[in-house]
This record gives sequence, C-alpha cells and structure tokens, in this order.
Amino acid sequence: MLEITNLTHTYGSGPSAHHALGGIDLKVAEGELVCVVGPSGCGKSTLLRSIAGLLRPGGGQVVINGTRVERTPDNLAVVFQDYSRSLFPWMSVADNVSLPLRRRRMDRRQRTGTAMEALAQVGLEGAAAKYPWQLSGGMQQRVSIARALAYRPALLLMDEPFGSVDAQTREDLEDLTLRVRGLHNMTILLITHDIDESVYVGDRVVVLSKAPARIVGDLRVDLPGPRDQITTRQHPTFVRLRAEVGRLVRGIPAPPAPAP
Amino acid sequence: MLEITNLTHTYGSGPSAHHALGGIDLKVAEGELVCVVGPSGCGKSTLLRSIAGLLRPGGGQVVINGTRVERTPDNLAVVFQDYSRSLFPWMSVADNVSLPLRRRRMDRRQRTGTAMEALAQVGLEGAAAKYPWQLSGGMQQRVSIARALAYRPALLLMDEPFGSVDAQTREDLEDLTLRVRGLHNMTILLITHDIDESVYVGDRVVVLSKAPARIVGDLRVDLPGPRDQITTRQHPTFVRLRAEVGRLVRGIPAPPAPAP
Amino acid sequence: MSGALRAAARLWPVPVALVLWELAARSAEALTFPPPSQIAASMHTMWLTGPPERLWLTDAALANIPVSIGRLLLGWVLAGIAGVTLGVALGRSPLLFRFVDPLVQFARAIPPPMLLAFFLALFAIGTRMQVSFIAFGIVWPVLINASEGARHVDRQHLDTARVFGLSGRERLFRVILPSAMPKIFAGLRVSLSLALILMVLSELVGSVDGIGFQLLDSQRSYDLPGVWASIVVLGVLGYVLNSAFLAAERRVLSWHRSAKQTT
Amino acid sequence: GSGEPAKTAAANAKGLEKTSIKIGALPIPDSASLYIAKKRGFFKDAGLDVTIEAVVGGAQAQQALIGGTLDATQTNYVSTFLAVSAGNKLKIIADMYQATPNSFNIMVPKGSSITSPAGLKGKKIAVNSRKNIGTLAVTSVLRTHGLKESDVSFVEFPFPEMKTQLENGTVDAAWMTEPHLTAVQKTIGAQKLADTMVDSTADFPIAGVVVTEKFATDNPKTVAAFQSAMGKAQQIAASDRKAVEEVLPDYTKIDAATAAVITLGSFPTSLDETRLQRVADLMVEQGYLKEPIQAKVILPGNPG
Amino acid sequence: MRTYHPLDSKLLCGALGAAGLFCVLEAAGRTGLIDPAAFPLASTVLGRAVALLTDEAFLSDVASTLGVWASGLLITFAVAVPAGFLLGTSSQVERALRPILEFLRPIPSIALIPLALAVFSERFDMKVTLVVYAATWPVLINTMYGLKDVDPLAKETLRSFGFGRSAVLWRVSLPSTAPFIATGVRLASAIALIVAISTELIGGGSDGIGSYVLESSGSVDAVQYVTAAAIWAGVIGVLTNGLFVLVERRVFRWHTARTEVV
Ligand SMILES: Nc1ncnc2c1ncn2[C@@H]1O[C@H](COP(=O)(O)OP(=O)(O)OP(=O)(O)O)[C@@H](O)[C@H]1O
Ligand SMILES: Nc1ncnc2c1ncn2[C@@H]1O[C@H](COP(=O)(O)OP(=O)(O)OP(=O)(O)O)[C@@H](O)[C@H]1O
Ligand SMILES: [Mg+2]
Ligand SMILES: [Mg+2]
Repeated sequence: MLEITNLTHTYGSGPSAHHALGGIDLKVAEGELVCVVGPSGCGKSTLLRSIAGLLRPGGGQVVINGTRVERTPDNLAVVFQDYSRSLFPWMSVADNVSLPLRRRRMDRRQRTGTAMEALAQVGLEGAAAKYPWQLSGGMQQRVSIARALAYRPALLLMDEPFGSVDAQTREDLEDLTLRVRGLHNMTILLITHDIDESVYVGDRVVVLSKAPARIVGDLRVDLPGPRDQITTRQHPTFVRLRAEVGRLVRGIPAPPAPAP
Repeated sequence: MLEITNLTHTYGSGPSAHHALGGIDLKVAEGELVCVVGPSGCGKSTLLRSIAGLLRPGGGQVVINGTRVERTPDNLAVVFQDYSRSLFPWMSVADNVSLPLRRRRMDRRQRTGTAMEALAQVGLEGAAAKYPWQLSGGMQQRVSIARALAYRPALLLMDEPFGSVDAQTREDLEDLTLRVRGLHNMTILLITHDIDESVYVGDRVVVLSKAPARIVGDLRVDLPGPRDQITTRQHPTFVRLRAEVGRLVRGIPAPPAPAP
Repeated sequence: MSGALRAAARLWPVPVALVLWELAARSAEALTFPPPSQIAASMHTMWLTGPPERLWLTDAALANIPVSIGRLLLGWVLAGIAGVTLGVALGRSPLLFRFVDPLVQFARAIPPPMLLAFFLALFAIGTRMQVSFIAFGIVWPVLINASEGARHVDRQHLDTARVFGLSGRERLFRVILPSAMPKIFAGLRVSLSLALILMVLSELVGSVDGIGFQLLDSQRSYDLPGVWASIVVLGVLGYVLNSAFLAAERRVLSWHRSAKQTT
Repeated sequence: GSGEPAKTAAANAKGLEKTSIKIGALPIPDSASLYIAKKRGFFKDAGLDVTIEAVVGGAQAQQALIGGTLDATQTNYVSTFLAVSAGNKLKIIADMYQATPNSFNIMVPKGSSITSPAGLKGKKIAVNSRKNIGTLAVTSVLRTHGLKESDVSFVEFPFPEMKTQLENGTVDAAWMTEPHLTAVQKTIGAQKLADTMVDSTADFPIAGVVVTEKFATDNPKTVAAFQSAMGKAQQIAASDRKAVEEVLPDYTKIDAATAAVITLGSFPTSLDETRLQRVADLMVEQGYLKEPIQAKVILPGNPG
Repeated sequence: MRTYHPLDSKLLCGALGAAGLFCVLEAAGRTGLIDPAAFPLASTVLGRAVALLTDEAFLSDVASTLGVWASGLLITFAVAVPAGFLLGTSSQVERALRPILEFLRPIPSIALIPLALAVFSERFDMKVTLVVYAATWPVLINTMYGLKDVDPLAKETLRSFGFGRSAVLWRVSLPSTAPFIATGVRLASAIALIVAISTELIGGGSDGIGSYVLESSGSVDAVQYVTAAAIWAGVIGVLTNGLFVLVERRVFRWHTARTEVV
C-alpha cells in the first residue's frame, strides 16, 4: 500500500540548512498499523507531511498503491500534531467534522449522522454545536480525531493524536482506533511518544534516530489479538518489546544475547 | 502562598452556559509542587487561567501571598497548553526566551546568557537563532518551558508541559523541573494527564472531577527524596499512589479498606 | 428602553462637538464656516419644507438624495463583487498575480478625476457611467485586502483542506473565503466611505441631479450654508451606512470576534 | 508700509506695502495681458514680483483669496457679483477681457435639426459652469427668442469634453469659447447656432482681477502699481494681436497655428463702473441676484 | 532544484500584462469601440506620456507632488497608527470618538477643498492636510482590524509574565498588527497620491502634476494631457507600491513564512 524509498528532506539551504530526513525506506502493507517513535525534533512530522504530499521530498519517493505521490493523494486523512490550528474556527464542531464528508457520496442527513456518530465515539456528543475555540485542548484534539475517523480514509496518518487527553480517554481512543481500523480496513501510520502505546496499538513499531532521521529499528509486534488494555499490557512479549523500543529510542545498543 | 477559596467559573450565559469550575478550594504552600490531574475538558486550564488572573472568576477568590488576585500577579510564569501559539513568531527562539527577563534587573548580556543556559537545559542550544515556526512541536514546547524556567518565577503554572516530547526527553524535563524548583524555591502547579508523572514529580496530587470541576482527591506523595526515574518508580508508595490516582480520575470508588 | 437611553448616552460627544463648533463659528464670523445653527436652517429650507404628505421632503431632497444613494450602493456592490472575485484570484494564483498586480497598482494610483474623461468616452453620461466610475474608483481597497487575505491563509488550514481532499470550490468557500473575511470586511468598510467621495465626484461633471450636483450648485452660487448642508448630509449618510455595515459585519464575523476575544 | 524689514527696502524703492504678489489665472485667452505684463517686465518695472498660478474657476479662486493662498485672482464678473451678494468683501482692481462678436457661441453638432435658438426648447445645453457668464449669456439669447431659462437644461462639462458630448449626442448644444470653438468646427464639423454676445450682452465685460477689500485698503500703493503695469499690458493686448498670439502657447498649450486663427475678445484699457453695472443689472433681471447691486461697491476706494 | 522558468520573472510578467492592456485599449480605439475622437488612441497617449519626460516643467511638477505625497504619508503614519492603537485598545475612547470619526470619515476630501482653500495661506500645507485627512482612514481602520486579529494567547503569555499594558502593546500587539498596518499604509500611499493630484487639479496652484494638467486644460488636446499625466501617476503608484512590498517582504518574513502559498 505505502512504499517509501530513500526519502530525504532538507529544510532551508546554505549553512543554516537542516537535514531532517536522511534516507528513509519503509513499506507498509494494506490494513497494517505502523507506529513511529523517535526523539523530539528528529523528523517524524516531516516524514508524515512528505507522505501526505504536503512537502516536496528532497530526494527519494513515496509511492501509494503503485502511484508516486506528487500531490496530496486521494482517500487520506491526517490528524495533525498542531490540532488546534487545523480546526476551522469559523465552523461549529459538527461542521468541522462533516466538512470532509462532502467528498463521500452522502447527502446532508447522512453527513450529519456520520459526524455525530464520530463525535459520540470520542465522547463529544455534547459539543457538536460549539465552536472549536470553546473547547479545551483535549477536546479539540478529539474533534480532529473524530474528523479523521468519520472520513474513513484508506490511509490515516496521525501525529501524536492522543497527547492531550487524560489516561482513561487515551485508552478509549486507542481502542477506538483499533476497532475502526478493523471495521474499515484502514492503513494507519501513527506517530507517538508513548512507547507503551506504540507497542499496544501497533502491528509494527518503527524507531527513528536523531536528525537526520534514519530507521534504526523496525519491530513486529506479535501480540495475540484482540488486544485489551489490561491483559495485553501484562503479556511478556509486550514487556519485552517495550524495553527494546525504549532502548532503541534512547540509542542504547542492544544487550548481548543471553548465553544459551 | 496560594490560597483558592470556593472558586467557580461559568463560560457563556443563558441555556448554553457551561459550568467549568464548581467551587474549588485549594491551598498550596511555598515551595510545594502540586500536580493537578483530571479528565479531559474538566476545567484544569480554566483553573490555571483563573490563578494567573487571565480569567475573571465567576465566584470565590484566589489569594497569592495574602493579596487577592485581580489582575495578573507579579513574579509568575505560565507554560500554556497551546504552546505553539504562545511563542512569538516574529522573534527568534533566543529572543522569545530572553524577553521576560527584561522584567528582571539584567543587562543585555546577562539576559542572553540566562536564555542560552535555559535553552541548553532543555536541549535546544542549537536552535537559539531559529524562529519558532522552524521548530518541531516538541521543540516549541521545550522553548516555552525554557522561557518559564529562565524567568525563575516565584509561582510557576504549567499546563501539560511535557505532552509533546519523547519519553527520554520527558524524563529529563521532569528532573530538570525538580532540580530548578529546589534551587530557586519555586512554587509549582503542574497540570498533567500522565498519572505516573503526577506522582513522580508532585509533592501532592490533586484530582479534579468531570465538569463542573470539583476536587475529588488530594493526595500527599510521601516518597523518599531525591527522586530518581528508576528507583522512585519502583517504590511501593509510588505504585500504590499511582493506582489510587488512577482510580480517582476514573471516578471508581475506593476499594474497601483491607480487613486488618 | 434602557438600551435606547444607553445608546443616546454614548452619543454625548456629538452635542459637545456641535456646541463647540457653534461657539467657535460665531466668534470667528468667517463666511466660510457658518455656525451649525445656520447650516441646520439651510438644510431645513433645502430639504424639509415640502408638503406634509411627502413627509415635508422638498423636490430637491427627493430629486437628489435617493438617486445618489442608489448610485453609491450599486457602485459599492459591484466593486465588492469584482474586488473579492479578482482579489481572491490574485491572492491564490501567483502566476495571475505576477501578470495583473502591476496593472492593479497602476490603475489604483490614478486619481479618479483624471479618469472622468475616459469613462465619459467609454459610457455616455448617465447612471451607467456614474456607477461604473464609482465602482472602478473604490474597488481597490476590497481587491487588495481580499488578495492579502486570500494569500495569508494559515498554512495549517490549507494543509488540512488538502489532506481531506476538499475540492477547489470547497477550499475556496469553506476555508479561504472565511479566513480572508476579516480583511475583506476591512476593505469593504474603507470602500464604503470612498464610495461617497466617488459619488460626489461622479456628479460633478455632466450631472443633473444628486447630492454632489447640489453641492456644486451651492458652491456656484456662493451659498456656503448650502455647501455645508450637503457636506453634513454626506457625513450623516456615511455614518448611517457605516453603522449598518458594522451591524452586518458583527453577524458575519461573530466567530472571529469571539475567537479573538480576551478576557 | 513702515513695518517692512529694512533689507527689502532697497528693492522696494517705491514704498510699496507688498512687493511679491501671487495671482491666480485661468489658462484661457482672457488672462493674456497678465502674461504680457510679466513677460515684458512691466510688473518688475513697477516694483512687483508677480507669480501667476493656475486656478480652476472663479469660485475656488475666491476661496483661495480669503484663505490667503492668493493675493489676487482672475475672475469672471458674474462670480464676483454672486460672491459679493453672499457677503464677501471683494474689489476689482483691473479689467481684463471683454466679449466681441463670435467669441462665445452656441454650437450644435453637424446636421443638427436645431436651426434657431428657438429650437432649443427642452434641450440640453453644455456650459462650463452653471450660474456663470455662460448660462447668463445663453439665457439672454433664449429670451430674445421667447424662451425662458427653465425651458432648457444646463449641464456642466469642461470645455475640452464638450466636443465628445456634442458628437455622441449627450447634449444638444454647447456654449463654447476659443480655442475650442475653432476646434469643434474643424474636427467634428459642429455648426454655430448663435452668437451669445449680442444685444444685451454685446461687448459684455467678462473677466477682471479681484482682491479682497482688506488687501485693497492695506496695500493701496501696491494696487496702484499693479494697475499701472496691467494698464500698459492691456494697451498692448488691445492694439497688437500678435503680442497675444505670442504668449498664448506659453501658458495655454494652444499651439501657434491655432492661436493665429481663433477669435479673440477685446482687452479694455480702463476699469469702468458703468460697464460693470451692465453685468449686475442683467444678473438682477435674470434672477441671479436677489437685490440690485451698485457696481461702485466692488471698485477700490468705495465702502463695500 | 527547479529549473528557471521565464514566467517566474515578475518583471517579465508585469511587462506582458501591461503590454496586453495596451493592446486591448489600442484595439478598442482602432475598432471604434472607444471613439478615437472622444478619447485618444493608446499609442497617442503613450507618445504624449513619453514626451512629458523631456518636459522640465513636468518633471519639477512630479517632484513637487512627490514632496506632498511623502510628507502627507509620513504625517499620516505618525498620526493614524497611534490613533488606531488608542481606538483599538481603549473601548472607552473608541466609544466616545466613534460617532464623530464615523461622521468625518465619509466626507470627501474633494468637497473640503474649497473650505481648505479658505483656511490655509500656504498651498503646500493645504495639500498635505487634505492628504493626511484622506490617507488616515485606511491606516486607522487597518490598525484597528489588525488589533482585533492579535492572538489573545500571545497577549496572555506576556501578561502572565507580569508585563503591563504598554509592554503588551509594544511587544505583542504592535508586531502582530504590523502586517495589517503595512497593508493600510500601502492602501494609503495610493490614496495620498490621488488626493495630492486631485487637490492640485481642483484647488489650482503653480506646481504639481495636477497643476500641470490644469494648465493644459485650455488646450484642445486637454484629454491627451490628462491621460498622459494619469499614466505617470499610475507609474509612480506601481513604483512606490513595489518599494513598500519589498520592505514588507523583508520585515515580515515571519508572517509570510507561516501563511504564504507554497
Ligand atoms: N472560551 C470558552 N467558551 C466556552 N466554553 C469554554 C471556553 N473555554 C473552555 N470552555 C469549556 O470549559 C470546559 C473546561 O475547559 P478547560 O480548557 O479548562 O479544560 P481542561 O481541563 O484544560 O481540558 P484538557 O485537559 O482537555 O485541556 C470545557 O468543557 C470547555 O468546553
Ligand atoms: N519550516 C521549517 N523550517 C526549518 N526547519 C524546520 C521546519 N520545520 C521543521 N524543521 C526542523 O526539522 C526538524 C524535524 O522537525 P519535525 O517537525 O519533523 O520533528 P518531529 O520529529 O515531528 O518532532 P516532535 O516530536 O517534537 O514533533 C526539526 O529539527 C526542526 O527544527
Ligand atoms: Mg512533530
Ligand atoms: Mg487544558
């Protein structure tokens, strides 16, 4: 579904140029949920923007379903890291969520229905008529998640989507994401800082290095499904993977394999 | 130092009015670090803005060092939840950090020195000459932390200050906060969603209920200092407190006391 | 009722200014600056001494004021439509901007009085010429503001629109226009006052009616209170139009006001 | 003028109260003598330093007199009487221009169905300014043909615009003067309908130089010096057409060839009360003035 | 990384645009859409405009008009920006002055010329005053709209650090309003030029582009002169605007970097 080959990106030019991406190679199969982790400022958002066609890659290429990404591909949704600026302040919350649905063949009633359903899923059924600037930070973030989920894209890119909500809501949203993914066969790329989260929701966890970002680890998460907040997190594989991802993010070399 | 009595706040009026704060009573002693946790949208940011004098309380009062807060009190710093909007895009990162220092009796050289030092503490010595919009989300958040710490306020209010950085950086920032607090005897109120974090950095953890927010728990954290990311988090008190805070946030009643 | 009282109380500077003016004018005794009372008397005789069944409006009032307002509004609406359309196009298309912007800057710096000859040649004298002259003269603030507004849309908003695959139309109507709206309104407001100026100008040549015509007429016959009467009518008209405009703006831009309000 | 600073006293040997004068003039043949006086040094000889500034029309120029931007200005007598009747205190200090046959005509487009001024009933006539010499003169022609002012409508256009308006039929007739009279005949074949300077307006006074009463009383010697210089220039303009043709291209952008063929008015050499009274009387007769005015009051030395 | 494309050149595109307009007008004249007898052909006007360049009187008139323009704009800036801030930040002052300002604003400067003539004894002062009067409004209004657009969180940030009203004004409101003010000044610049020339044209005088036009009004070819002078007015407009844009680009990089079309 998604195939990234030797992707590089440099901000600016001359002596103040900043090498953000230093050659990324990544393949994501259809229906897969890949988590991306890496130190702050390494280039995760840059990678995401390149995939979304919002940034012209400096080198290499991004191919989605066989076609090279030149402009924003179809059937894509993004939850931006800067969620508050990505909501339109002149529209109500419900309108913000239902706006992209105009691209789907839906009449007005269906759009409203879908939007309300998505809002209910993120626990915001009461805020539909409000404006984004009347919401708390976490609520705004949930609106932007609801907007992406309601759209049911083939490819969903999420940039730290659960960073501003409380622990309980965060778990609910993680489970919601997993559920929706299963129902609609979405491919998801999720950037997160929470290592537990990356292992819990991901089919794979990709670890990026400091700038210029390169892939330093790509771990398959072999946890028995369906996942569950309590039992999964106690599973020994989970604990092992979590430690390994943590090590990779910190740049600590793997411990020598235990002697047999 | 800080004394909040029966603080209420209502957004809007009429049928669409929203009761955000439903009578908060809180006392914070000088030099204390109080963590505030609570469900998303409950009113934590509202509480913080009321303390900072940015919001006129609907009822009740906030008293700092014996004087009632009518307008923004002196010697205060805030790390806003929406950090990207609270940095000034027309100034370089270094200027953003050194701007509040004009309130301190410092000459230009001292200001620059202090700002650079603070930037180094959050790991951004290389970004001083850049502009905020040239930084990643996590880097912007760290700039706004650096700005607040460099100012060395008597009272520091932080609204989810470590939400956008990776796990490693987050731990470093937590320790930095504890260190700076100890050095300069700051009083800190820190809003967070991470329950572990609240117990790790806090002297006390205050738990708010769903809107209208009320205090449903106020736990003293009796952990042996100095705290340390690995040993402290394994301490039995830590584990117990974490579970208790988690329960309070979720609104689950406390389990019956174990039979003696 | 208390609302009306409060509104009246807010207008206190008006009588104060009037009294000061009256005193100053009486003591200066300059023919050019008659006291307000004399202007009011002149306004009364010019416009309000007609038959009661016509609300005391005189022929002069009926012949001049409504046509002027009509021209002004028509010209303003035309300028608004043209300015927003072209401005947004210029703001969103760098190529078009490169081609047309010098012409826009060129055209807007030409003093309208110098253009009268051109408009007289293009359209024969009459409402068509006057309205297009007004529209041409006042379109620039709307156009420039619309193009600035359309160019400076928050990039995050545009990116959002793009990733959700909004069509060009939706992007225009749901993202670009709303976010440019505050600037467009600022431009429309400047244009509305300019429209009054251009209306007067357009009535100075070859006209047979209108407030500008009457102003010129008073000037020609050295009737200075009459000149002032017309100026006052222009001011009042401007005030009324502007208040109506602000009321409309408050409705349309309510999100903007609330989103940007501080406590 | 004992208050004058010492250093200007040398230049000001004649004891003038004020030596440098700003005077407004319209760029039309009427003001030729001003330019002759300046060009030939008559003003300098009289001890005056005269600056000539372009103005738009009598009304505006008289405002500039009151404000002090101008010390004196060319004016048409109709405007002056109107201004005086409105309470302004003005004095005419020199006569400049007087109508001659065919210097101000009503023109109609080529092939117009209007063949006599009587045919103007209900028509639109272009004039350069309403309530002015133009409307006054046209009305007096209309009256000799049994029409009233209200039988036609006057529309204002600048002289250069009239050609276009005549041609595209916006107006049915236009009251014009030189050089435009000659130009419309040549370029669009417009035809003369009537000369407006006949009968009651024959040899009608057109333009003079006006100052405020205050200026005239404060600066009697300056006014006298100005008058003597103007007198000389008027003499030349009246007797030597070539002298006028010579200055016209300098200040009006009328080219020499046109200057040679246009019909000029005459340049009276003295300021005459009875001639001016004709203007005031005609204005009363046609309702431009509510009450009769004695022309005497606008001449220097008489109380306003 | 992109190869150079001729259409990237602003100068070339602008010239092409101007040439296009010229051709359209010339064609309109030649085909009789605009009667050449009523309005001269574009080529005739252009010829006249070029000829003006060698006319010393005209060049000194241009300099004089530019003097009025520059002084007027400078005073406007000095008056309107502080006034805009006063009105935009103090609702009491705004409410008190609003009725009077809104009454004054629509009064056309053109209608005020005769009155101004009666007040000023120096033409330069009169022109500058009228220029300031007319040019103030766009700067004032843009400043006020800009102040409404300041991000409240930015202001709160500074306030939370204990800065007072004036510091917030100076360090947040001013910089973030600056792009709006710049647009206002750019609008005002053209208006200042327009009013300067119109005042000369209607109020008379001995120097300035308007007076030059006035002096030629007796000519049979007056329309040619007016239009040629209008072309130069337009050219001055393009040049001064270009200057302002250049300065804005440099000063407001932070503004454009976050918003401009990629
Ligand atoms: N300007 C406003 N107008 C109306 N309602 C508002 C406004 N700001 C906040 N609210 C409401 O007040 C409630 C509390 O908001 P607040 O920002 O304090 O929440 P919070 O606890 O900080 O949440 P989060 O953890 O998501 O940031 C929310 O329900 C929100 O909808
Ligand atoms: N517009 C820009 N101009 C210049 N440099 C930029 C720009 N945007 C990002 N960068 C730089 O590129 C690097 C990577 O940024 P990016 O936003 O991709 O990081 P990230 O991995 O998403 O970090 P975070 O986890 O903090 O959000 C950063 O060092 C940043 O300074
Ligand atoms: Mg990022
Ligand atoms: Mg919050």
